[in-house]
Amino acid sequence: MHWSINTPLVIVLLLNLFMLSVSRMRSLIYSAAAQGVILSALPLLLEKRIDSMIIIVALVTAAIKGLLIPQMLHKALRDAQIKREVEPLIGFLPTMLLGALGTAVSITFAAYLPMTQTGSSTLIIPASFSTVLTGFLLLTTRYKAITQVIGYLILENGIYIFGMLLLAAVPFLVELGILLDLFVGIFVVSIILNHINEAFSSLDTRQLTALKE
Amino acid sequence: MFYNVINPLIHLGLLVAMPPLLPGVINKTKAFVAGRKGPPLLQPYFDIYKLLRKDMVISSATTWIFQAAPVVTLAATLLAGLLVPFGPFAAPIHFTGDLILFVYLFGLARFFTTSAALDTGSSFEGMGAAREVTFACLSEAAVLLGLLVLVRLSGSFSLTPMLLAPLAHPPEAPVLLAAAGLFIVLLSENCRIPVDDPNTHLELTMIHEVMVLDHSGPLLGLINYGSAMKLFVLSALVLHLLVPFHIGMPVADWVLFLVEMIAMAGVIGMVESFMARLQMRHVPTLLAAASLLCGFGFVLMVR
Amino acid sequence: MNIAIYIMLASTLSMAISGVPGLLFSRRSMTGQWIATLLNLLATLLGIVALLTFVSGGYHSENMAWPWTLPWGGFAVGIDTITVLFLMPILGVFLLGSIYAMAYWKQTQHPDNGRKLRFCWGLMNAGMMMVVLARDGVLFLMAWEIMALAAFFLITTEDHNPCVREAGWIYLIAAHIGMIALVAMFVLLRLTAGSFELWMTIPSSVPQGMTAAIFLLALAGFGLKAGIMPLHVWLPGAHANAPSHVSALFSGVMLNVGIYGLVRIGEIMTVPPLWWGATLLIIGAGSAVAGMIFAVCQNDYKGLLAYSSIENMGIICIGLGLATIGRTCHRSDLVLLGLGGALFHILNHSLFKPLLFLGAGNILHATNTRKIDALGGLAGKMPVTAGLFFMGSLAICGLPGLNGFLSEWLIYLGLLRTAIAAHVDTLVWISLAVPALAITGALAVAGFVKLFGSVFLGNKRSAEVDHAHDPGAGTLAPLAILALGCVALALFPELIIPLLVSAAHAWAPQMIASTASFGSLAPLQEMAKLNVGLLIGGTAFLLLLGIVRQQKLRAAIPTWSCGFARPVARMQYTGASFSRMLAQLFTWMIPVKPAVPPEGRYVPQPAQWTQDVPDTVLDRGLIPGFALVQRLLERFRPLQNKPVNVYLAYMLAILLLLLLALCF
Amino acid sequence: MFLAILIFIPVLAAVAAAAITSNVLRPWIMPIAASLHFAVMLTVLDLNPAPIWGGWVGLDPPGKLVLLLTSTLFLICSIYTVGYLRYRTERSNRVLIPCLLIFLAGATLVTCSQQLGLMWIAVETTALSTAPMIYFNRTPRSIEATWKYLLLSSVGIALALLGSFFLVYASLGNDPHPTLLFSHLVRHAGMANAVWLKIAFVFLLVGYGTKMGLAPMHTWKPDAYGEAPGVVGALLAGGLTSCAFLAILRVDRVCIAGGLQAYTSHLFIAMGLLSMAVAAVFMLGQKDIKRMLAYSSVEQMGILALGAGIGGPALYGALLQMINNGLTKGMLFLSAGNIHRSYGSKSTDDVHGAMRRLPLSGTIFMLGFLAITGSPPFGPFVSVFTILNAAFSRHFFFIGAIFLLLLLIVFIGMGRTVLIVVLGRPLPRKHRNNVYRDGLLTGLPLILSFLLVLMLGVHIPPFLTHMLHQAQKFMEVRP
Repeated sequence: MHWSINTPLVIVLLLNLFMLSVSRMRSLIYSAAAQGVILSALPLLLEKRIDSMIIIVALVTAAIKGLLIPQMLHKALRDAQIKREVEPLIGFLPTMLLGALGTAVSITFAAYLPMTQTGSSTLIIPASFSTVLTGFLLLTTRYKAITQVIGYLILENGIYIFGMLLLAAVPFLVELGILLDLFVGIFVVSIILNHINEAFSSLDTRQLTALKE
Repeated sequence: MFYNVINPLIHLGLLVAMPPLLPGVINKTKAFVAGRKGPPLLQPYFDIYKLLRKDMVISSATTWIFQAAPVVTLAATLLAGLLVPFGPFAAPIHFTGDLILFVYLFGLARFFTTSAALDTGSSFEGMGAAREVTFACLSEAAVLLGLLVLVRLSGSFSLTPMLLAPLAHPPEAPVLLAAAGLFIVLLSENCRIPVDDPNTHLELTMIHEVMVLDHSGPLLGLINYGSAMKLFVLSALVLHLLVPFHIGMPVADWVLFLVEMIAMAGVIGMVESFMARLQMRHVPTLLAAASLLCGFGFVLMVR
Repeated sequence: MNIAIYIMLASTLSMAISGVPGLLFSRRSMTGQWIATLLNLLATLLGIVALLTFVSGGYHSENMAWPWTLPWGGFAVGIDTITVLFLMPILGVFLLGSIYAMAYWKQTQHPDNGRKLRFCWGLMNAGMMMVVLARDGVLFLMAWEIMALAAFFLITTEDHNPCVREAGWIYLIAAHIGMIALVAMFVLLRLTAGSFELWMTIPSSVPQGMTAAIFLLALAGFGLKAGIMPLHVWLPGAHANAPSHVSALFSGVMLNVGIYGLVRIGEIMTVPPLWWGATLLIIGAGSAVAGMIFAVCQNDYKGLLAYSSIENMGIICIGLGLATIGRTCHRSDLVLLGLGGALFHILNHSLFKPLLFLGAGNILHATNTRKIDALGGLAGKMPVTAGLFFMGSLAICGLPGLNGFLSEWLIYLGLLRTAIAAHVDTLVWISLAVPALAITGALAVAGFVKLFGSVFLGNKRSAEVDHAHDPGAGTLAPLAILALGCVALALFPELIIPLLVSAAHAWAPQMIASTASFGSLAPLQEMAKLNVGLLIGGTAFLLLLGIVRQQKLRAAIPTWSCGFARPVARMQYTGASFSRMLAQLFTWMIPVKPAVPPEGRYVPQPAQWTQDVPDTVLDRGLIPGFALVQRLLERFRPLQNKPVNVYLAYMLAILLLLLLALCF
Repeated sequence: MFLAILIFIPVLAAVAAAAITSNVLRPWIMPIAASLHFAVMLTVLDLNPAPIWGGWVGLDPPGKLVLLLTSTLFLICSIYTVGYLRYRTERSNRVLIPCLLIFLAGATLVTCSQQLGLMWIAVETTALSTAPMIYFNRTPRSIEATWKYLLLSSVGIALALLGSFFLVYASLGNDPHPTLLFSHLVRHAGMANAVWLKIAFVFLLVGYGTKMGLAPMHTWKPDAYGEAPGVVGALLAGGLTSCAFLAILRVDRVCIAGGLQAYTSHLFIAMGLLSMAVAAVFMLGQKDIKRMLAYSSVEQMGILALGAGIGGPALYGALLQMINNGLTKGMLFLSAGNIHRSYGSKSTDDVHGAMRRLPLSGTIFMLGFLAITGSPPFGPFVSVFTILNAAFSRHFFFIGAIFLLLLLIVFIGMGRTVLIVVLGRPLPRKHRNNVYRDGLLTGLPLILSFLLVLMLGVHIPPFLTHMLHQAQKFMEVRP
């Protein structure tokens, strides 16, 4: 059954690389949403016996990661009237290469790590690592605030992937709490985005350097 | 027994009576070398007597310190004189640690003299006072280093045994070095050539004389008497190191002491006739040299 | 039954709270000050009662300990002869200072800082009392810091003045460095001795390095407080800028507390290594000579007094070092003379230095200037102050006839005793401190002649002097009492000889010392007799002189000074010119900068000769050094000026770094 | 039962506050809720109730300490808030007050959450509720501060989540019924996989360290503290950081049980010294008093980490230091807030003579500086001295020396700024329009916190000593 998990994870990895390379905001958001939806399906693939709780969690996840958050981001995008990300700190191509390198490294690194669990000999750990790394790359190299939010989203996705290994241990209550917090977090962030846009009439974080020594 | 009573009296008598003789001798010697007749030997006595009879003119700027200074100076010098043994005879007052008292008594005198100089508010006196205190810093080091040599030689902390110690030992290098150093100090403390010229009245050259420019009458007399006594006391001290001899017969020893003192004055006179006064800025070097001599003497004692 | 301790604690308490009621009264009412002074009086009386009970009890040291709710240590206090010797000045100067302040620092005249001043005044004294009473490390540290912080607020009483703020800042840094050194010292002490109990001796099994560290830390911490060169940097500014009675307290008492620590540290090893004593002695000699040289060159009379405090602390350290060496070499004579001299000199210094600082306060109050060269001829306008000040100057120069001489004399004797040690003995070289002490004495004469001569004698140099006059009896009484103390100690040293001896006994019990042996070592009585003679003779001479003057005084005319037609005040020798020649001898050590008169084309321009006297250690060493360090550190500032991406990058970096470290 | 009340008091109060429409009455909710919370907290500490909700919510000794601190600090700050908001009538506090109360709820939940995930959620709650408070002033600068704070802390908290997952994953293999309960984790830590434990600890240290403000994750602190109102700064520096520290300690306990004591202590010491050094460097010549306080908070966190790293008595010292730091930071931030209000500036260029203009706030600010830099007779001295004692008696001589040196640099850096502020004369013809003077509501909290700090310096109440010893014992688990 590995393929059934690895195929979506491979898609996730490809999406990571894609997101590191694109400059159009819209496609960035779409791919983030797509990633979210794919991930929300993972529990269904992993669990032996499907019960209502899993389905609920999956649906809620899909709704939040695939619909609500992208909607908010779209709205912010519309308000700010920005189409593309500006040239990143180190350029698009280098970031993508860096992402690819990161993926490779995380795959090898994960191979070295001891597996404490049977059946976890899948792509899950490397995928989660590289997704987290992708999120970090977006956060550190991009200048537009929205992109950074998306980066944060990707980071969370990476963590979510790792969470797949712990379905047995982590109660759904916690899962839902985490989801809720993520949602509220993004919500607050988007409000702040809105205010940034009003105050600075742009979402370019390079303008947010008034506070300094 | 009899001498234990009589010696202190002789000591006191000499200390009081003899000092003005020394300047007389010195002047006579200088005159002799210069081929002049010179003033009579007892001229200093006459001067002091004359001054004591005169009236005083006192600057309106001054305070009681101006008048206290000569008195205190004289008193301090007198007390210091009672601490130094004359010849081979113990000093009237002697106890452990009196050497420090001896040194500090001159400090006391200096404090009053210089304060009195500043009291007049005249720039000349101030200048003299400044030089006096400056040079004292160097000469005191020399004195104490010299005394350290004697302390180590005698193993005691009182001037009488210390100064009589060279009698026991034949004169050695350390003692002679200390003697040389102390002799320089003697010259500078009494403002003789090569440090200062007591005869000129060119204020630029002077240390001691310039400080007393405004004293007059009895006060001036006391001052002259006091400075003569200072010369006497210090000479008596240095003699112990230069000529550590005694005959053993009290009377003869007293005579010997008198002769030695007069000879000392003669030597000072010769020095004054054959040497020129140093430039003021070289004096510190001279005094440092004196300290070095004494210090070197001490080092030799230790090794 | 430890009555003395209880009374002493009560006295401390009444000191600590003395300033509190004042805070409740209005800024313009004297009531608070009256209450404070009465409480201080009460405190001192209690303290004296305690001292008397202690002395009448035959110098038996008492100790008490109460449990305390802090993680370690207890509230342990004790009283022994050394403590008592340090308590006496605290009580005395404290009371006299607050009486002096009744007129000198009236609440009605200083509404905005008077209450703060009195509050900290009481607190600081209580802190000092606790420092000397404490028998527990933590209690000691707390009392120490209370004292130090209260002192800071006392210095910054007039904080509207930038110089005061600067002085306070430097003091605060110095105090805190000292505090940190002491904290480390006590922690190590506990490590070796096993508990915070004071002052227990370290077992000899402790490794060399540990004891060395303890000693050096103690030297740094206590030396900073005592103001030994080169740790004196805070002292001149603080003393010069604080109100005069506060300066008197600092110089007369607070410095002693630093010495107290050094005394105790000499005690913690039964046989300290030779270099302990030698270090103390060399540092002491150095700060005695150097301190006095700086003092001579000062143009500010309070600054001069401050530097002379450094000199006196140096002399005390010489005695202390000698005593420590005596401990090392089992020479009870050195211990007796060294420690006795040091403790005696501490007492003397706490008599004549406050006297001088209070006198300086009178001058400042009368003339509003601290510049020596702006004054002159004050003796005529304020004769009483002048007379008392003159007495203080004689005493502080250690001249025969007053108390200063006796203590220096003891130290001299101790040093001389090392001169007759065996040939190969290193002790011999110790005696080379004798000439150093002599130079110090001569320099002291120079300095105080300059001070007294240019301030009180001669003609007035500026208009500030015109309206000067002696303050009221309330302000003069403290000075008179201190002066009387000087005379009393000079005439009846036997009053405190037993104290000194029993202190030496408490300090080095393994070498029993009795009063008799002390007398044979140093015939203080002889000296006292001579002092009596000197004083009587001096007064007699003066009376006689008065008579002579009546008969012989012919005329009182302006100074002749080689026949100048009209000598004006500006022709006088100023203090600066008085010390110039000395300063030139020591330019290698103290970079006095004379302002050279500008050259005219043919004739020189009119110019006046001034000199500013920087403190070599502070102005040439520390301040530039600190500036350099700060400039280096400011290189890092831009790290905090980046957009948020970079901050995230820091986070990622440390994460990867730690993960990488995991691999090894 | 009581625990539930404890958590729900602030929640309900927050709802009420959101419901109240009057901008003047609303602040009074704060003291009421705070005093209720305080009272219940005391009973809880007294009764020591059993865990509820399947063991998810219960109090462990360190939690008790943090709870005590947070509740006390919040009580002090709540009084201040009323006084403060009187001067900010121009701005609606309809967001601020509920957020403050939610923050209290979150903090309370952190202190008594015994479950890894629940604790994470609670910490995240405090983080999110803080953001609007920082944004209270609605200036571009405050937006920027909020943005930086939000992004950095969210990422940090995300890393903490990942770390928690690792922690669970580490013990997954040989644990039939894995749960996220700390007690359970500690019990099974012995069999857990060391490598994953280490990775987990790294992530959790970095994650919660971000909230705690350890260098180099501290970068949000100066900005957030600088722009937020003083009372918020006090709550962040005193409460939030302590909660984060508590979280790290709990995780550390699991790792110790897993036999990683040496490893974690090395990490703690390294991070601690780094934080102190960074703080010291940035404090020298700091012109902005609130930023200076932020760096001082970074330094304090460094001390806590160092103490936790040295362990044993030093941990005792660290926990005591946590309490002292919280209260002293209250003093400092509240008085700094008053000074800022009165001068209309927080830069040393404009602010002089605070002791003259605001006798109370100025003096408290000065004393707070002396206290926080570890001068007797104030509380922090006791704790710092304890840590130092432990360091030396455990023969960390070198580390102890560096510790002292850094303390000195911090003192110098902070002292310069503080003295410029409190001493001297206020600049003439400036801030004439500022009407602020110390009042009862803005002065009393300062005095309260000062008295507490002073008390902790000369007398530590026995019950506190008992709690501290409990906590120290609690952290000493056998692997």
